[in-house]
Amino acid sequence: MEEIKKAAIEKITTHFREVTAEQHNGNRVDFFIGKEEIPAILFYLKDEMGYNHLSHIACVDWLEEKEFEIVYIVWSYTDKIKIFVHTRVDRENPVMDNVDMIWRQANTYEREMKEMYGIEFTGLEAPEEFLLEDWEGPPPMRRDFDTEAYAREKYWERPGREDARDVRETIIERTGEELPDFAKKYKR
Amino acid sequence: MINDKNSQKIVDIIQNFARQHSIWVLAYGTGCGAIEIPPTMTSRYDAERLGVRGAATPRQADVLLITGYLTTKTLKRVIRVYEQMQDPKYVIGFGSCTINGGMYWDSYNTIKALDRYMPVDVYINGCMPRPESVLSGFAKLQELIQAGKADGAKKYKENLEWYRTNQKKVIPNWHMPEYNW
Amino acid sequence: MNMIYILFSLMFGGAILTFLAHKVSGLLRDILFVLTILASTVLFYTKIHTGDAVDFSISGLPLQWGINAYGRIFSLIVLGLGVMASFYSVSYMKGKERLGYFYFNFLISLISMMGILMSHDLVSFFIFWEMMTWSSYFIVIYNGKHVQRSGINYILFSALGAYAMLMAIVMVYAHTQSLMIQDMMQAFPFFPVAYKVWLPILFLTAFGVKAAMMPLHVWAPDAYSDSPMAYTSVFSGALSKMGIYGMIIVFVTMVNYLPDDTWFRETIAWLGAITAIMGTLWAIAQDDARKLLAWSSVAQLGYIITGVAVGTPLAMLSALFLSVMHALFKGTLFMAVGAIEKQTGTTKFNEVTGLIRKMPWTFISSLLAIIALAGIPPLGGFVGKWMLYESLINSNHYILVIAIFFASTSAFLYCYKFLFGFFLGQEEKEWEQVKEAPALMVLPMLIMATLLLVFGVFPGIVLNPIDLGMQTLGFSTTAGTFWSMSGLFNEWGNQVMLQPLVYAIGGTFLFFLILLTVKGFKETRYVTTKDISSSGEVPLEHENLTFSEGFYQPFLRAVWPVMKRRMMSYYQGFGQGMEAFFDYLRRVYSGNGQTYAIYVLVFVVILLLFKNSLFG
Amino acid sequence: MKEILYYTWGAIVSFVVAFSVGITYMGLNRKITARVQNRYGPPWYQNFIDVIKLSSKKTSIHHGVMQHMGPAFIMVTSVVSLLVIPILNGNKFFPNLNFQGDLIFLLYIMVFGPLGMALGAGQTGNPNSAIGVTRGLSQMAGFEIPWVMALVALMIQYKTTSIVDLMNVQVESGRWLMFSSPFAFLAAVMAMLGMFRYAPFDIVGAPQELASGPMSENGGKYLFVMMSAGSVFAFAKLTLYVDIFMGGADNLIILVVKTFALYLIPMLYGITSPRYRTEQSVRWFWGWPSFFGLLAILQAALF
Amino acid sequence: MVGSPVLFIAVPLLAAFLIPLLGMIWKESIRILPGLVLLYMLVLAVTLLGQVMHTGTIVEIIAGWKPPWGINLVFSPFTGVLATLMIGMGFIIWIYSYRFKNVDFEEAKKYFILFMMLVTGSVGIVLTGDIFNQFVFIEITSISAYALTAFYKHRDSAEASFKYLMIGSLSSMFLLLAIILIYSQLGTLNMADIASKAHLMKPEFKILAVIFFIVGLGIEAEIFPLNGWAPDAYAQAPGPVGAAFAGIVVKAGVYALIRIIFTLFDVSGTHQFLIVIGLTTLIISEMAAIRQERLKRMLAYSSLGQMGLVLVAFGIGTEEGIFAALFLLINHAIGKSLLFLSGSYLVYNSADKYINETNGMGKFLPITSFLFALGALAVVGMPPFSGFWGKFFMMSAAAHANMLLVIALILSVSLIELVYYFRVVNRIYFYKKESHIEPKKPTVNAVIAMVTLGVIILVIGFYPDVISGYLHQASQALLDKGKYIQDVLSTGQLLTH
Repeated sequence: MEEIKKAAIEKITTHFREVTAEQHNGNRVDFFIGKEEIPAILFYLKDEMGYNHLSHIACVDWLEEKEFEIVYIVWSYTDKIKIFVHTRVDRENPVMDNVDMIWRQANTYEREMKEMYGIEFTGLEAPEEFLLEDWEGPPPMRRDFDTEAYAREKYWERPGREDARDVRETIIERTGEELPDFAKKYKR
Repeated sequence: MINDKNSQKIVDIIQNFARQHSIWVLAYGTGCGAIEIPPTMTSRYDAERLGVRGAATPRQADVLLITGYLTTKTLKRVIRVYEQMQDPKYVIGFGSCTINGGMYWDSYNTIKALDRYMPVDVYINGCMPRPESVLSGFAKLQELIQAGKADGAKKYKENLEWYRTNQKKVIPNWHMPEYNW
Repeated sequence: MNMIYILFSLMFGGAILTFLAHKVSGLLRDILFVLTILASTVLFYTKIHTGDAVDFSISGLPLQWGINAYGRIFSLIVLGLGVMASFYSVSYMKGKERLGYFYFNFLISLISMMGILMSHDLVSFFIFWEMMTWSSYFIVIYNGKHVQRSGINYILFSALGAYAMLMAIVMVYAHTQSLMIQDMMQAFPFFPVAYKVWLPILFLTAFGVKAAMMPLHVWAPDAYSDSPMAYTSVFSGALSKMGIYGMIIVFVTMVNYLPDDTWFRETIAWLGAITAIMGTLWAIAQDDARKLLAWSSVAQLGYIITGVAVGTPLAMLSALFLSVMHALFKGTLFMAVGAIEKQTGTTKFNEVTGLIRKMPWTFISSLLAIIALAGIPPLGGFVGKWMLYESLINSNHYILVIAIFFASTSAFLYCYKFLFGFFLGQEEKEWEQVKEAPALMVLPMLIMATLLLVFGVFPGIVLNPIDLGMQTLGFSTTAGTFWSMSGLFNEWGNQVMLQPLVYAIGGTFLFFLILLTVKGFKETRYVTTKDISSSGEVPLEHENLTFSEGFYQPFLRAVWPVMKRRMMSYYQGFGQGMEAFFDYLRRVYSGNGQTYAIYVLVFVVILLLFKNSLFG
Repeated sequence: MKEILYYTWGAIVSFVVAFSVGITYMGLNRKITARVQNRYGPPWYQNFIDVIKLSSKKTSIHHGVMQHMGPAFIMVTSVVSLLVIPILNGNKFFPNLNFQGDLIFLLYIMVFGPLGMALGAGQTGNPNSAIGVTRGLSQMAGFEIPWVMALVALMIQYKTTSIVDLMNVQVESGRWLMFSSPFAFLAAVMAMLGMFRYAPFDIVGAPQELASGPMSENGGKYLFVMMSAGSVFAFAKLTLYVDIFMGGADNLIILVVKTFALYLIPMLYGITSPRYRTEQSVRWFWGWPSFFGLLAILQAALF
Repeated sequence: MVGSPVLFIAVPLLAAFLIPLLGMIWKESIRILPGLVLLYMLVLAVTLLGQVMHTGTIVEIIAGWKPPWGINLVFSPFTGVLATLMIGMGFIIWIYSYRFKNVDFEEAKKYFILFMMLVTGSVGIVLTGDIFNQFVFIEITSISAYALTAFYKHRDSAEASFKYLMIGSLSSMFLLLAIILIYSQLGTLNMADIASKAHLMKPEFKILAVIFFIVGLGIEAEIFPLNGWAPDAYAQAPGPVGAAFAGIVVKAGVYALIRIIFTLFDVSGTHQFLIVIGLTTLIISEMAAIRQERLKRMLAYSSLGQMGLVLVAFGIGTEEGIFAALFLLINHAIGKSLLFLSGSYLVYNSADKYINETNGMGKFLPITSFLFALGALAVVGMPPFSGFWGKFFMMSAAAHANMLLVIALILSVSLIELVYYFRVVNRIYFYKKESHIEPKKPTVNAVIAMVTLGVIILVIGFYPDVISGYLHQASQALLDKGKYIQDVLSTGQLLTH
């Protein structure tokens, strides 16, 4: 296992210059790479190293750093290794290369990210609205989107729940835990 | 003869009796509530002894059972299904999500009160309501039918404008065919 | 001048005039075309009576034309369908090219069919038979390059049949020194045994080709579906019946006198049953209405062949009755397909859907025809099938009944496919502008569909002439003998017992019609077929949810082992093998002069070597 | 005239009997199914309530004429086949319209209804309906084979195509045909499993996949007519089986007992079975049932 | 009295020599003169034929030498029918080729001279009563045929012509051998005389002579395997010449063969031999025809097959059989000529004359295509066209002679024939035209010629009685050997007028 991981890191780092690798316990290896290199590294992983299963594409909203982090998780059936490829895009103008020519199923994730985070994927084939039908507000999964205010404004509320609170606040109140800084900052 | 007031009454009584004891349910399994329907129907609780029976399509169903939260997207389908059902028809809201939003009260795409958008005859409280509650909900509906008070569909027709306004508020692109009742 | 001459000169003259009029004016051509058929029909039924005949001779061969009661049954089919199809084709063929050619061949084929029915001698029978073949062949290939293959198949098989018939005719001629069919019938019992066996086989090959009997059927589906629909109604309805016409003569006059006719009858009857089964299965597998109906024609002819081969009076009667019915309903159906083709431009089930509200009359006539085809009472098809089953059971053909019944039950599958594929299902935007076909196309269909209903309720109308015709062939009259077996019919099939039944059907039907349709129509509102309960979704305008692709996939999976082997592939293999062999032999002509010179010398040497054995 | 009155009277009585008995059987079916599944189950008259409710429902839409005609077709078929099948042995109140050849007539008239219903289902434009119809027709092509084989075996053994003749044979000899022609009975009963469309042959309705198939667009009155026609039809079929194989019945009680005994076969078989796929179902009918049918024919032809 | 049989030889020969002379005076005369001559011959033939049918055979003595010493011409019903047919065909082909090589005077001159020689030779073969004279006529015909084959000065035509020449000289050789044999045995060259004295010959010599005749004449009559030259010659010769081969030359060859077998010698087994060899020819040629890619070659092979059929019909040997054979002969002459004539217009502008180059011509050349289809139907034997009757009579003759297997074989081969003809007809009418082919409209005279043939096909088809009376007499005349001998040898009376 360790050898395989090492070999994978070795291969990637020799082949791509601007990449940093991070080895985790278990069968996981992380790579951090610039967004221009993403199609190349994914192609390389798939064609040269046999990582032909795309498990997931995830997105993290780093609001403070004004960036979105996009994580591609690929899996090899021969090596039994998960590889996480991280990249960062600018939050103000989030444009990313579309990789659905490598894996057809990437299309689904990308469409979801497009709707939920507002990330533009170049040349993405997205004929209709996907998860959000008739959505008019900002991308709802961005952290600066205030879901409660939106819901209170848009949906009629039965009287008697005006004092309803965010579940996180209730937890903090009960346990006396401190909120992390960013949560404080963007607290309602 | 059939227009005679008294005989009309008798016909009404018979019809109400039949409607009361033959409830064909279209279970719109939206949220987690769908999981409560099988135990209700099968041998443990056996709703069939009340005459409750599943229906395959809205055309055949009497009762629309909304089992949980409704996103705006689902609401659109639910309204379509409801309007495709034939009179007399009833709606049972199931679980607290349909009453006041439940745990989805602050979700950006979930409605919080079903009766703003559709006429609800009976609400079944709980998160989740157990099959006993469901049965009691059916029993309540039967009572209402017997008393002739389960007139949600009538209300819907009378106050269609109001319902439509509410519906259109959450479903901005309203392009549905004119439906039938 | 004899009326029969007048009839034929009228028809020939009409054909030639129609052909010439094409150059002058389209209207004149259409009028001449319809008038020719109408006038000859009127002439035939008013002036020419059963038993009329004329004698003449060509090159010393005495010939005779006339009409007997047996031929008159088939003349009903030919002329009746001819008149209907002529009106229909005037409208159907409007705007197509080479109409003179089409009408000319149409008329020639009608003439030749009448000629076949009116030939009392084998030579004119054969001449008209061949004329029928080539005239129909020229119409089969009318539609252009893509149908040439079916045309060649058709002409090849027809020629095979025709040559078999020619062989049989010269055999008869050599043996009896007479060409009269009557003489042949009388002399047949005294023929040598080899002749007795070979003549029916040769004749049946000829008639089996036209009647699309099992190993000889491969041309039929393609030819039926590739010719213009206006003609296919005649082609499948009337022209194939000429095969039945001949077959009945063969069975009545020849097979009866075979030393042991059981095996012969059984073979042909089973061939008919297999034809019916395979035709039905292949019809189920088709996605094109024309192909479906073509295979269905093959299947229906299979029933008729079985009836003929079994050969009891009742079976014969059922075969003849089914022939008339088949002409009516298959004519109607092909016309309906033609109407749809005319209005929408396609006959594929997966392209056209939901025409019921656009073409209601076409739908009604196809519905009636389909009900008759499926053999559901009270329409005509049932009476024929009922008689067929009765006769099969009475003559101890038990397994045959099952086979026929299987074919007949499976026929529902394609019947429904036809109705559903075109008329029911989702109404599509693409076909929103489709209008009902012109009245000239709808009326013939409606008339024939109505006739189906009439003949189904009063089968005696058809059975009377059939009985007369069968008496001509030497059957004793069937009136009152087996009819009394059944309460369904009285002596003449004009039912007594059926009446309350029909009224019961009609009464309940009307009751529910009033209850549901009239009352329901007032109370209910029409909604489009897009308004269906598909899990709350509304199909978009461009989405077609009609189920038409792979319609009977599970059923076909179940019967696939039977359908795997196709007759056509065997013929193709044979044909290719023969051509390759010919090509090999062709190399005898090497193109080299020296070789040819050697041939000459070798020939001389051989002749010289074998001169004693050759010229001894 | 008097005869016609009798006919009419007999027709009305048979219809009422068939309707009520058929509906009761369906209710009993539900009850028994519930008991087998260790449930209490609905009351036996539950289906009456359902029927009344369906008839009281409003029907406000239609997809075209054929949707109205479809239920009418199947009702007509049920009534006509009920009229043709003799209900009781020689009872003058049920002088049914039987005649020589009525078996063949029945074979055809009995498929007329499903075909009509199929047309009605087709017009609604619901793809599920069409899929259900194709399954139903395929299955029909399957079970008609053993069914016809059984009937042909009887026809050739007793040289008749009339039901009354077959009944008389049994009355005279005192032996039911199910004992004297056991293979025919077996084949016919196996075919009956398909005719009733209970599991494992419920591929037509298949509520889980097809949303009740051909009926998926028909609610309210359409469904009412279909249900009542179905129950009348079921009773008619059972009566036919009783007439042919179980010596008919002298009075209504015996008839009900016999039909119920027969009805238990598809019911119990269905309760304990899952569902076949279409081609499995078709092939099932062409397997053992047809083999028994063949044996029946052999028996009839040879002995 | 329009004239006597000798004019059939004299006039065209004279005309053939006059053509170049008159051509110096008036150029058009080289085209008109052959027509006039042929027209005159046709009138003469028809008149004589009518006369012969009533009064019996006319025997014309040439140069006053009585038979068996002198040369004589026999115009019996049989020879008369054939001669009339040939002259008629010649006339129609003349009409067709009136504008042939319109611009090129020299070429046209050659063509018409050779054509006249061809007709003369063929008619001479049929009419002559002297075996050596017949040989001479065969040479005349052959030589003009060689020249006509090579008429287009292509490589291929030259090759075909050379093959023809080579095989033809073999034919001449064998004929001469046979004649020498006969002369050495019997000391006579007159056919009637030979026929009456044939029994005096030693059997070995007789058989030998028959074999040499069969080979020599078989080459002219195109029997298998002696017909290797024919497809090439037919295919490479100009269209009208092909028609002339099929309609005139082959007929002469067949006549000579039949005359030898039926009249001259009474050798047993020849009839059966004819049937066998005819069937072989028929089967092999039809098989060869089905895969041909070039129109004229296909027609040529079909022509060979038809001649095989005719031989089979002759081989049956009964009066009916000969009648049928004559019927088939006439049908073949008309039908096949029509096919050659119309076919050469269908592929007029194509270099290789491929069949697929006739695609879609039905639209551009309606009349020609229609006539081609008609000819095909007639040749295939579809009723109600002329071919059917020939086939039917042949079949019934065969059936009367109890030759059912022969019928079955012929019918199955007819299927092949049908396939390839209908393929072509389909192409003509229903395929799309090849873009590089420019259709050529037929000239008026060609249309007249083809339409005449078409009309004859229809007339015979609908009313075969027009010719069947003559043919019956002709076939009787052929069979009645004694009468032939008597007619020829006792011509003293005829000399008087």
